[in-house]
Amino acid sequence: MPRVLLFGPARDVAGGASRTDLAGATVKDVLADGSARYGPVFADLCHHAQVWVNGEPADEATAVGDADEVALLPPVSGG
Amino acid sequence: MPRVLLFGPARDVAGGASRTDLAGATVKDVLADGSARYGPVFADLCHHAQVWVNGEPADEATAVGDADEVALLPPVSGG
Amino acid sequence: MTGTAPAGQPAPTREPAPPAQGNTWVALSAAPLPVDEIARWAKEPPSGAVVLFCGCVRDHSPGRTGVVALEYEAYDGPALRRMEEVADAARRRWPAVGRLAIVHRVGLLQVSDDAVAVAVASPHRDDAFEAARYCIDTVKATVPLWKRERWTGDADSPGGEDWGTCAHDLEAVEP
Amino acid sequence: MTGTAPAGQPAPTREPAPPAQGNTWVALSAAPLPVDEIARWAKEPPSGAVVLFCGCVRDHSPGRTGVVALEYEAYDGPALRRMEEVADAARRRWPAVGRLAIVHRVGLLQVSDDAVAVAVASPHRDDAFEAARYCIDTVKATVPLWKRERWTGDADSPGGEDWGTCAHDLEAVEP
Repeated sequence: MPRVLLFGPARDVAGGASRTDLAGATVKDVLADGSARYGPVFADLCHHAQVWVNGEPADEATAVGDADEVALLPPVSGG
Repeated sequence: MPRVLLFGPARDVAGGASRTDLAGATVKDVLADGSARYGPVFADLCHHAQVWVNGEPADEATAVGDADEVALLPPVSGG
Repeated sequence: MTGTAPAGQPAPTREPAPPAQGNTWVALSAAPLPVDEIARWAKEPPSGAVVLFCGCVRDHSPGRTGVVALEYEAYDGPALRRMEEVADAARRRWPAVGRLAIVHRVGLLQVSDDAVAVAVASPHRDDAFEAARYCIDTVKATVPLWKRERWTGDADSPGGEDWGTCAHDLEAVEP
Repeated sequence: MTGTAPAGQPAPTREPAPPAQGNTWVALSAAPLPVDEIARWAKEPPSGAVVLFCGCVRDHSPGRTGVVALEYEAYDGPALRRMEEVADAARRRWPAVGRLAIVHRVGLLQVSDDAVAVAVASPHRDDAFEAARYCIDTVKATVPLWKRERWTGDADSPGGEDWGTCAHDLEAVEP
């Protein structure tokens, strides 16, 4: 299962964890697994967040495997 | 006689002095006295320099007396 | 709530030091930013102008008064790479730029602490001002960094803690 | 070739210190500029942005290589008053500006020494960048200050010493 990193507000909708493991062969599947586990607030956040795979912007169709790092990046408020 | 302050390149045309005394009841007279004393290079510089009296911009007609400070300010190259 | 350092990603430097070589200093710092050192490092003999920008923690933010602390977290490795991309993009736009530093703080900050410092040196001030402005604007738009604010209450409103308001989508660095 | 201090005009401070009160620090300094202190002084709790500009001695100038030293002289009292006018004019244009410093060096400087430092703090960076830029541009246009350059020779050209090139008429500070 890909490692999933949760940043900023994304942690709030996943019980406070900054990393988790979610199942799926594509980004879309991984997010669906997260929504099943954490509920509609997580699903809603996914609509506003970007997903990066291994540190680079990705999209829903991007394939992911056990060695991959999927990061959920909500809108930023830095600086 | 008004005190005359010479800044930057203005000193070069007055033998290196940073202050001098020149005679005159107006700025114009003072500059004429300087040109008579220091020669045409001084006269030429006066055409490109500003004259301030007591720290404020003045013009040729400005009256000056013994208590006044006349400053000759060539173009600046500061900063 | 500290930054997450995925495998293979460098964690933020605790005490960032100038690079051993090169004209670019990009770092995340878990310690107070060495602003004096950054400004000094930026200056070299051909440089006639150094512009230093410091973004620091204000005692207020949109809709919140009495802000007392901020906590920044970064997606460390990708954040560093984005900051390097910003530096490279600035050099392409202003080729006369000499030394260039972009250092961002992570972790817990108090009011008046520096959150980010940008320093740009160049022979003339036009380039230094424009490149510094570009760097901070582009860092804010493109670097994966989040900020959590903590504020005190008063008679009319309770204190609290929440993510920064005015969040915006991460953008890419334009080439 | 030191600055001339007419009767009643303050001479340049040897070691400028922050003002005991107020938000504006204007000074001529015969000592190296306390740049770190200027940047620190500028920052206050409501300020989210500090822009520091340092103009420093380059190793070259238009048409001259191998510049090794500069000597600045000011018409001290009027120069200080002009710098204060610049600060006031900046506040009129950017009323949100908090602390604002304009400090210019006089006397003999080596390469990389700071000749002038401007620091502007404000809640948002737009104002800090724009006001800092305005201050340095307007200082250069309006303050009675002259610079003499000293450069070394090489096989092709002799060294020398002369007033800075690119001189321009003093302007007034627009209200």
